[in-house]
Amino acid sequence: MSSALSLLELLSPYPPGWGGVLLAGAFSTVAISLGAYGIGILVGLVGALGKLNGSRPVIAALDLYTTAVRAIPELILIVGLYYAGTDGINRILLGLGLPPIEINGFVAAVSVLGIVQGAYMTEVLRGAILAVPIGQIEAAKAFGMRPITRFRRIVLPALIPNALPGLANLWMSVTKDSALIAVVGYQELALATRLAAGNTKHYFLFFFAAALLYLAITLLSNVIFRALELRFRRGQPKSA
Amino acid sequence: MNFSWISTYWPLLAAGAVQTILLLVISVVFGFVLAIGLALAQIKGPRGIKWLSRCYCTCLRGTPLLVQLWLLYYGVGSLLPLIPGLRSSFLWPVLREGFFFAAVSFTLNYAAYEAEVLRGALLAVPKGELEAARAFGMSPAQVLRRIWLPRAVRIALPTIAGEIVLQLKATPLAFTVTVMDLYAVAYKIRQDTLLVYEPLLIVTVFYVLLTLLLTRVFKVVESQVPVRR
Amino acid sequence: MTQKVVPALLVEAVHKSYGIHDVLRGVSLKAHKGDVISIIGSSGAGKSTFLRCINFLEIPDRGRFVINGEEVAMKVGANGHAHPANWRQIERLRTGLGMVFQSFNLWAHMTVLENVIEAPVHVLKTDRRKAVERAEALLAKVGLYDKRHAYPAFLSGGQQQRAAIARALCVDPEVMLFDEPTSALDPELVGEVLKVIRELAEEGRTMLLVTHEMKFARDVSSHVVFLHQGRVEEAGPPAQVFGAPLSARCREFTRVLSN
Amino acid sequence: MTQKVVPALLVEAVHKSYGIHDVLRGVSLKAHKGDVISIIGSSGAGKSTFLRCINFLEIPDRGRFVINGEEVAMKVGANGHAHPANWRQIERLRTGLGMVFQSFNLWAHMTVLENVIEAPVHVLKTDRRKAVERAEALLAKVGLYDKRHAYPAFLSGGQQQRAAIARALCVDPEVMLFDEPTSALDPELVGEVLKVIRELAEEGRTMLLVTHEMKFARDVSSHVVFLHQGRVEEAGPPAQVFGAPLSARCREFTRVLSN
Amino acid sequence: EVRFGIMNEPYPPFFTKDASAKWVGWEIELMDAVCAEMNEECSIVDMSWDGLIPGLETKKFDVIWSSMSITNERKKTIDFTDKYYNTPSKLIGARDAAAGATADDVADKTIGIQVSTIQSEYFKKYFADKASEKTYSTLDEAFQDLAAGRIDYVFGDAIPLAEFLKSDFGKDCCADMGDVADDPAILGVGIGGGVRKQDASLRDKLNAAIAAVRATGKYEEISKKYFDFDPYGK
Ligand SMILES: Nc1ncnc2c1ncn2[C@@H]1O[C@H](COP(=O)(O)OP(=O)(O)OP(=O)(O)O)[C@@H](O)[C@H]1O
Ligand SMILES: Nc1ncnc2c1ncn2[C@@H]1O[C@H](COP(=O)(O)OP(=O)(O)OP(=O)(O)O)[C@@H](O)[C@H]1O
Ligand SMILES: [Mg+2]
Ligand SMILES: [Mg+2]
Repeated sequence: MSSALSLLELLSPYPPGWGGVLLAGAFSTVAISLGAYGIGILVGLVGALGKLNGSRPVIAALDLYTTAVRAIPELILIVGLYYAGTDGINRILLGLGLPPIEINGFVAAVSVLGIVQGAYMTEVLRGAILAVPIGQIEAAKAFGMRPITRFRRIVLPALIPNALPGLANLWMSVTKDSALIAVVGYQELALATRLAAGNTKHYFLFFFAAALLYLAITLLSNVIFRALELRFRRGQPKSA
Repeated sequence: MNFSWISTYWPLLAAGAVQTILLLVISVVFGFVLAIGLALAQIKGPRGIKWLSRCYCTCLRGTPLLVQLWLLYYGVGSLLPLIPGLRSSFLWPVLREGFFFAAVSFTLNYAAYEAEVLRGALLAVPKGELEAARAFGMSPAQVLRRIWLPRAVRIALPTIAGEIVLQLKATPLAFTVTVMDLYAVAYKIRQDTLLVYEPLLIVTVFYVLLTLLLTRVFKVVESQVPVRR
Repeated sequence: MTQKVVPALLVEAVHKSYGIHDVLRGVSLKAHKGDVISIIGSSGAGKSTFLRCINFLEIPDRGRFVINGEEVAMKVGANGHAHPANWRQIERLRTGLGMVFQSFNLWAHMTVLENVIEAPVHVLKTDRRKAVERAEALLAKVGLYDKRHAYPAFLSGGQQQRAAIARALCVDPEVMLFDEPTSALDPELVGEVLKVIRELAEEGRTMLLVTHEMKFARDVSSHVVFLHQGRVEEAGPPAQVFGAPLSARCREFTRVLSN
Repeated sequence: MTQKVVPALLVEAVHKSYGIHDVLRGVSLKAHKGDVISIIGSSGAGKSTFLRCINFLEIPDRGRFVINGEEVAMKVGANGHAHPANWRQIERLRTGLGMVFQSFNLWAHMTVLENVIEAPVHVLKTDRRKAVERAEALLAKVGLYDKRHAYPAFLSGGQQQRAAIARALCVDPEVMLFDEPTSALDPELVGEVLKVIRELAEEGRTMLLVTHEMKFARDVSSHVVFLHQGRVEEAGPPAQVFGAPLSARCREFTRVLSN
Repeated sequence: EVRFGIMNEPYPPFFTKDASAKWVGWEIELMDAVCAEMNEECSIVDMSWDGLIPGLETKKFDVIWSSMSITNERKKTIDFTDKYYNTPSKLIGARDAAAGATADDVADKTIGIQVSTIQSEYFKKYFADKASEKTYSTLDEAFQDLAAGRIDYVFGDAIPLAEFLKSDFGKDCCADMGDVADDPAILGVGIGGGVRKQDASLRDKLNAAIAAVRATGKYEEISKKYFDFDPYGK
């Protein structure tokens, strides 16, 4: 059908070009990833602190969380939560004589990805906190800093350089994992690419274009991560 | 829950599990070695090498693993037969298989992620301890082997465990180049039977067991050097 | 010693063990406002551990603590060891306790100046400008004004120690805990620190001072405690401890000073 | 000083600056076998930097080095600063240079014993059993035998310092660089270390010793160097430097000792 | 209203979303015709393949209309309508291979087959003793490997295979090896709509509509736009 279109026309942002679809997909990818990443960081911070300072049952629960959630394929989590989960809730609601609710697939997928990210971040942050020299934390305690101040002023800035590489890696993976959201009917960059390629049979063109888009996302995030690292490594001697 | 299909499919499942483990072990072991070089190149290398290594890590982390795998398998792989004599050589049975390409591209990809983790951990080792090692006349290789790396790996252990689990979760991509790993077998079962959860549950149990084993091993390593908290 | 004034610091029968190793085996100490108490003893005797127990960086297994006239509420846990009943109280009391660590423990991600104003600004909520002013004055006093914008990793040992001293002084605490505050300092600077400590004592502040420099201890303190294997082996005014100790072990230990 | 013997250590006109800050401005020093040279000077004078330049942990901007009779090959880089021409040579020479760091720098992932045998076993390729034997003897000497299986993080300051001393002694180096090796030690242990240093000197080893303890410097050294603002301000036998220094700054600095 | 669940991966010429997010393809047009016949409002819910069964079961939509083959194994899980198309199976191979599609022709060779298709079932019954199978998740991947010489044949649905042979890529390398021997028990069942087991009335309505669309000639009219043969099969 579209074999008559030139390569440029194929990539044009207006239909029948597929550029717009790809860009919209890239935008969704970033949106989903940001959402999941944000949730992940919060969960990860709580998880890491819990693992380091929590009571025995808390630590056991968090161990279960990080082991299980990381090991279970995301697909089963999303499908399970979105379909079986909403089904279960609605059955309960029905039993109570209440109207069924509709959980937004986007929200469900982002939460699931966020919870999964959180499990990885828990471990990354735990390691990073353990690498902070204990003396610096003790000094903060000795000056009467409350736990929150202590964390905000001392532990956090000191752990960030240790955690950044791991966190950057997780960001890179979540931008790719967000492809899973297709399961609940959302279209992000990977699916958009397959659509364009499958429709036009220009596989190479569109996979290449998508790779460039992913790379652009990566390069931009790299700039941000490098800047953060440079900032938080100030005070450390240059080369080891 | 319906598990009646297990009796028909268990040989496939077992073979799939072996493929999964093989892919994981190969990519993690070789990837780790490669990662050490990449991380060091970024920390200590001369400018050109530093830049190359950084580019490598950015590109491989920045593009989907699937795309890399395809480039290797369909791109490089389809050029291989053009090399005269290769098709009749003893290597061909290996080079023809998707497994080889999956193993290579997973290794390259894992190395890029792991290099980033190691880079951070190497930088987190107190400088004084490295100086002490140098002051005793250790060669750079010895400093690395005896002090720098062991210290860095201990710092990064929790993150490394996470990266390995992520790698485990990436193995299903090998199916796109015809490797029937455990996940692919489950996929086939699901297609055959239209059961949504049961085949995935088998995969899940296997993944969880593998992860448990991994975290157990890492915990033992981690607890070898006590930390004061 | 039996005045009716409330002691600034009262510590009774502190016990602390790491595993089977009893580091402190019933150490008691009383300090009044303006007292400078030196704690001496051989390496590994438990001096640092004792200081760290006072501000609860180590949780003592047993003991009674009155800090700035306020008793620390303790409760006994399931394992028979005591611990603070209320961490809020500890955090509050700690603001009245300055500490200089044996290993300095400067915050590596902050410059010297930032290190010094950190607690005043973020714990005591002092006005930032005022804190900077005071910090700069203190840094000038310890001869570190030039280095105020340097990060700790780029300082010499003595400079780090001086920064740590300035940091502890800047919160203006009622009780100061010094863990070998002059170990990395040259004799001139030791003299300076001695002067600072005397001034503080005159202002009515209380000081606990772990040191290996006997001469320094003799010159500066109102009272000396000799710790040996986790027990107070000898205590009294410097003249007694250094001049005519009752305990044989103490006599041996302080002999170095006399010859 | 003009004997015909080859000096164990010869350092000439070392310069080192960090950015615009000139830390060493032409420091020279000569040490013969069996010499104990103390380097004194105020905090920040460049003492640690000087020691670190000798084993090239800091690369000096300029200078000439002869270590154990062997001249270090240097070449001048594009920026006008010199650096070693051959790092292999440096590595080899370093095995003959023991160092005790001001901040100890024990390897945190090894027990005390492992720390001590690390260099003998992996650099000098000594038989492991022999190294352990020797290490245990040294640890016993510094009173740390009981703690040989402890990790550094669980040691007191003085214990860490003793471990660092044992580690440096275990490689049996011709030249020892001590950066304030007694800063965290009590007087008795200082006496022990003094004894060890004397023994080593009698064995014909050479020692460079940065210290703030003037009495220690006077008692132990054959020669004293007073560093001031990156220059050698005064040098000579202890009797001269402490008794009748030529430089006014040195007189002022060492006055503390006399009163 | 009847909601149709369609896989969101492109599967031209049967169904795909075009660049303006409009659904197009033979199966879509057929769906419209069936809906018109049933007098129902119809809407499309798109899902990834993994979401289709749970989506059907949790009533996110009512019919799977996504080129799904009817097999006995699958009938245990969901119900199917009557078939609405059934394309023949085809064997293609490298240009220089000897033509022929019997078990002896493919002896000792490797055949690429898409996972869980009727061809895979057929292979098991007729070829498994002599030839070896390589499983692909999509036919496109199998084509690539065929062109690269990693496999000797691809056995699959005639329509995508023919399209591949027509493409620039397939023209040079590969050729039609002919049809395999028919086995109606495996190859004759075809593609149907998937419905929930308890939705018998909907299934009957769909069956009636499919029959009507075929009877009125509407089916032929739609098919002509896409194919030069009758996709309904025998
Ligand atoms: N966290 C710990 N775990 C186990 N043992 C410890 C710990 N901290 C200290 N110790 C041990 O407790 C003893 C007392 O240590 P402490 O630091 O109080 O000694 P110190 O009197 O300050 O000695 P120094 O003068 O060398 O600093 C030492 O033997 C030390 O090894
Ligand atoms: N890495 C560095 N970057 C910048 N300046 C440095 C660095 N290391 C040391 N300095 C500065 O060089 C000067 C000399 O430092 P050095 O450590 O040699 O002093 P020192 O004589 O050993 O003092 P101390 O007795 O306090 O240990 C100090 O002013 C210090 O701030
Ligand atoms: Mg101590
Ligand atoms: Mg120094």
